[in-house]
Amino acid sequence: MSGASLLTFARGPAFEVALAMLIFGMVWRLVGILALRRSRDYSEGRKTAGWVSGLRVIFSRSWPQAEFRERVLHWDIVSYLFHLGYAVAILGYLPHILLIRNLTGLRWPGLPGGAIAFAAGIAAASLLALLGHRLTSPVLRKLSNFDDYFSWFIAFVPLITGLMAYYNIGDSYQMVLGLHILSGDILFAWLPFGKLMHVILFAFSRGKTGAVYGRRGAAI
Amino acid sequence: MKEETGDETVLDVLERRGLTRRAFLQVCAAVTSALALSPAEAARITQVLASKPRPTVIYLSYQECTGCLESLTRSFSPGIASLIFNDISLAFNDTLQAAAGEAAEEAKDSAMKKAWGKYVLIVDGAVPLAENGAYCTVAGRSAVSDLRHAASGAAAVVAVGTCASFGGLPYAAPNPTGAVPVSEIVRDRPIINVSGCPPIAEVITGVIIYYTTFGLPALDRLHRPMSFYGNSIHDRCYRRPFYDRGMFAKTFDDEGARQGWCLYELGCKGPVTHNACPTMKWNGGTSYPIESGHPCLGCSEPDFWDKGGFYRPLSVPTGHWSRAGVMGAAAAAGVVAGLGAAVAARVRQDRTHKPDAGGDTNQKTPKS
Amino acid sequence: MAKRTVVVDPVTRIEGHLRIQADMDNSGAITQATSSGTMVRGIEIILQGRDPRDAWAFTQRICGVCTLVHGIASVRAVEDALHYPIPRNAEIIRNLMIGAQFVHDHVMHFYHLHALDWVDVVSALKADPAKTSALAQSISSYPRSSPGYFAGVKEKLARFVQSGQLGIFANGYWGNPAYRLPAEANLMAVAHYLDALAWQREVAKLHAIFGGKNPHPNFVVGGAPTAISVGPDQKGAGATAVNMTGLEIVHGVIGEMRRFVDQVYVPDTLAIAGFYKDWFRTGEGIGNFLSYGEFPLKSIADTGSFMMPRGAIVGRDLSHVEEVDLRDPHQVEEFVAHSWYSYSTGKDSGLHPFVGQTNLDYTGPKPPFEILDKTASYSWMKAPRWRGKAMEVGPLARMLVAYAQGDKQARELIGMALKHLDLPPQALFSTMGRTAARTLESKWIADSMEGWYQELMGNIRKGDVRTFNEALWDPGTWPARAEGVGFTEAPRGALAHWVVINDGLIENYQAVVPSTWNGGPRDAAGQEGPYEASLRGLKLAVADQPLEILRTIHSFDPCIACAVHMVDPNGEEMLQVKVV
Amino acid sequence: MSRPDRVIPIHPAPAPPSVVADALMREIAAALSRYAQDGQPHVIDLSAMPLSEDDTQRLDEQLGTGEVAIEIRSLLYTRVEETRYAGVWRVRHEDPDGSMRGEQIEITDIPEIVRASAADIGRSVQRLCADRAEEDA
Repeated sequence: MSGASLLTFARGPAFEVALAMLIFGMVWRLVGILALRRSRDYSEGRKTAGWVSGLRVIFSRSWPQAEFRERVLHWDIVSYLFHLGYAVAILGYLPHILLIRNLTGLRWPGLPGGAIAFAAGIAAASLLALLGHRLTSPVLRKLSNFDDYFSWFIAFVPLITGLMAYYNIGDSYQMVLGLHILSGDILFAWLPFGKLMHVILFAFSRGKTGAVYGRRGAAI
Repeated sequence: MKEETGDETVLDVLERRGLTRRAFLQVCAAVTSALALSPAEAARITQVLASKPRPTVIYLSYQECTGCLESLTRSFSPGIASLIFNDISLAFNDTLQAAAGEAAEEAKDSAMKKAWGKYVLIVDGAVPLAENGAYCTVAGRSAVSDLRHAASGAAAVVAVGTCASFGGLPYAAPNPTGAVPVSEIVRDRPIINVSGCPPIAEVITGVIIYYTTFGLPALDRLHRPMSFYGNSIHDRCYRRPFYDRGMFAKTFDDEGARQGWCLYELGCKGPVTHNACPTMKWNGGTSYPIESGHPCLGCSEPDFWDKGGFYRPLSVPTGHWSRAGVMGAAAAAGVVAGLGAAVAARVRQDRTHKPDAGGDTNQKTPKS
Repeated sequence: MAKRTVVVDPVTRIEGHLRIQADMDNSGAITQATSSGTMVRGIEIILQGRDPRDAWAFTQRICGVCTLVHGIASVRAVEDALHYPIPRNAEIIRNLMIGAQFVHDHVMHFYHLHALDWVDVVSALKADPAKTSALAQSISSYPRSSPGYFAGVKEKLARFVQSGQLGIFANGYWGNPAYRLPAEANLMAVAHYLDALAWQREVAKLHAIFGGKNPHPNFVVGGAPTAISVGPDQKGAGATAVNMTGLEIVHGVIGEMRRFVDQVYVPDTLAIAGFYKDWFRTGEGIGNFLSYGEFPLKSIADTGSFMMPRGAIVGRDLSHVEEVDLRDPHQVEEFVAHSWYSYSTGKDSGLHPFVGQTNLDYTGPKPPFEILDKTASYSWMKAPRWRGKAMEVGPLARMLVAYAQGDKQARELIGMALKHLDLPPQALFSTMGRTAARTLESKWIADSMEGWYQELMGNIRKGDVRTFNEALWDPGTWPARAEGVGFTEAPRGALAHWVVINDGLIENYQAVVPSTWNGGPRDAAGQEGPYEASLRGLKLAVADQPLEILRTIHSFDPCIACAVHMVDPNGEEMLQVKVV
Repeated sequence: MSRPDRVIPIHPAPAPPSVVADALMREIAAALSRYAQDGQPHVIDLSAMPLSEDDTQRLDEQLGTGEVAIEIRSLLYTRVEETRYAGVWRVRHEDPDGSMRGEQIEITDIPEIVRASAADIGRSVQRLCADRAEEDA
């Protein structure tokens, strides 16, 4: 397949399929979870407005608890770097913004290419470091399953192909751009089906936890 | 009048016409200049033109709009280009044939016969295959049979324009006439694609002059000469710094447009288009599409008509499907699957924990 | 001379390949001619389902010679459908681009295609440069007219001939008795032929400034693509091609055009026409003329403001100009009775382009073929009719409609020419009338371009640099369904595109082009088109030198250098006509 | 043509420095001294060089014009001019319509294109003899 036809495929049918899978998967997961039977808590709540705790936990758990802070902080920082860099690269780069505008009608100003490349570089480096950590830490290695590695790969490829396209590395720009968009398509398509769904679910799981514990009066 | 032998050199032609060696040196200088050659190569050109038999060039047109030939004539003048084409190389062209002064059909046949196996065949336009070729006929013959015959005696084929190179407009979906590029029909000859809709005049002449003096140039994957198609428009665009700085014109007449900001957002295909527009420019170096405010259409690339619209930014999906319908269906399927999963989970729950054990607060959430 | 059928294929490259079959009687006069378009690309089919904002680029590729006219008609069709107003500056820029196309095309046509039907190049070798100079200076103030200059041209020509190669002048009918110019006039025309070659490359630059390139300059629905980068607060001045330098190039081109038309084209036409007055009596065609009008002096919506007015003349009646409405389903219709298309409404029905159909239906012989059956379908062109009548379009139609409506400039120009040549207005209905009309309108347009340029500069000075209206650019703002017709006057005649937009995409697209008006086949009622009609009765003085056919065919402007290639029904070459 | 009123300010882009002209002058000087020593001629093709307007101007100023100017009217129009440095020539080829078709700087005693070639002289001999014979007859 030539670069040009790969690009056309990635922007055309592949994207449509990926988007359909994304929507299907998201709806499936969310409906599936929300429609679960909730067990009733017969105890009297210590607090009535559990949702406040829920909201608080969504944010408070974004920082390690004091007890663990010393042990995990620097990996948390690396992880932060990755998430921030990733977000800047996705949301700050004009071509991506134009895609979002095309899908949702929303738009905002973009950042210079240099800033994007920097952010993406940081994200890529931290992602590599996180992989290294996962591979070298015996505990993490035991805990890791296919989903962890596959999701890492799915997240890493768009980053690296995007950087290659930006710096025009590789002998066919169209091919590299096509691969980049295709890897984005795959990311979209896979997102609801693996651990990457945490981009949505983290709010629900933390909120639920916060609400439950808040109601029970636990210090959170 | 014109006694042609198969192996005349350019020098011979000029001498036969009563011109001196000075005229020959002028031709060499002009060719050198046209190809922007280094002094070492320039010396070689003089040698080649004085010793190598001049090639015969035959030019045929099929499903085209004549834009390529028009572009070619924009570089024509009574000077070097017409000299090269009319007097030195060109043996047949439907349109310019009058200049060669021989009966067209005869000229074509005799030129082909004389240089059989050695001539350069230039083709513009796509070739329709549907309906036995009835969608394009010349003097009652189908274009495809005409081309097959002409190509079988050619040393190389130069496909001028995107129609001949990649199918171009006739090939655009749904390709009603079954059009194909030259390369689909001619498979056993070297092909040089000089794409563009039309190609820049100086690129056409440059490629042909290069071939007639040096032979096959270095080609890219799509068989285009690297010297003209080696860089993308984007790489050499004077607006590139604005792209890098994230400064984009949002419409054709905003502040950014007036200040020459990047046209990416308006659909510019410069990043994925290989051509010499930014460096050679058009019409004697006057301007090129991006300089004149319009995004690059990507006209030198295959299938440029079918890439989702000229004003759709490169990063935006081409969206041939009905998005609302398909996405709605995906969402509906998601709802069904989600509810199904939830019901299944409830059923499982009910089965694990007998109904009479109701009120069990230790109930575990189902495995997700 | 025996009865015979001659086949002329290809005649020219107007929108591909044109073939003419002519039946001749015993005297060698043409009794019936059939005109066939032998190439089709199905562009109207390709356009279905696409973004209407993209359509101009597709339709522009209908023809690379009159390269911009289809682009213009297309963007206007979409704008008409969406009721999309464009800024005045964009209108002016379009006028300038269309005007440049006209003047470029007409001069190229006259010198490089048509003039050699009247000018004997070889006879120019006998000319006296001093006398030529005197002749040139007596009719024009063109500076390149010294004896030395003409001596140089003559020398160059002599060298061509001596070397056995006439180059661009080869294979004419030099010496044919039908050539009547004195040697000096021939030499002058040859000199101007060479000058025009260099001139044409320069004037194409106007398109490059506003459209980025020529052939196929760019357009945009909603205005002009090039932002103007001059003005007091433009920090980015010089950032687009329309900067001070670019505008000066434009002005320079306009000056070059006016100079060449005034000093060369008009005097040459009048001088040559003076020797061929009998050609003001032959080759009329059908006597019906149609013009859509062009060059909006206010806006395209105001059809009354056009410099060249709209209207139809039927049966040579200059006292009455009929109104033309392109949306009226009973006015413009296309017939396919003799075309390789089918209609769901029946082969003999006519369809207004809004409901037009493009169903390719080839019923001709399988190639290779020798003869096309004139009683069946024989062309890829449809037969357009206005109120059921075949109409001639082009410079003559435009000038006649303007003349009949009493337009001051048209009357003045035509009056000047007729007075100079001492001819009545009826002389215009002829081969030479067509040629003269082309020259006169070139002057009219070239002079007007200066005015448009000044208007544009005036706007810029006032700070109005708007060239594009963004309001309706986003398809989300469009109505669910819209129909529009965009028109223009192409150098070769009236051109219009009809578009039906549904849900933001093209549902139907039909282009009715000048070549089909002039060169289309017969309709269901058997009425001939102008090409076919104008050849009827024409006689060849010298059997293998059909100069007369060329003169008439070329007066319609078959756009570029062409080769007329005649074959008899057995496939034997009988006549071969080549035109530079 | 008349220029429009200049009420619109122009902001010309800054011209790139004329680095090429300087490099060229050094190359010419080196080539000339080589020619003086061992008679090795040298040709520089200007059309292949990215000369800015400033470069061209600088080159014109520094090379100046010398004593000899030759016009060749053949297929193209060629003008051969010696610069103010003997042995350094400028050779310009133009189309009949005046557009430039190539420009070189040659370092030699007489540029190659000026010389009559042996073949041309041979043909001239034949022609001249034939003409004489005709005249005599």
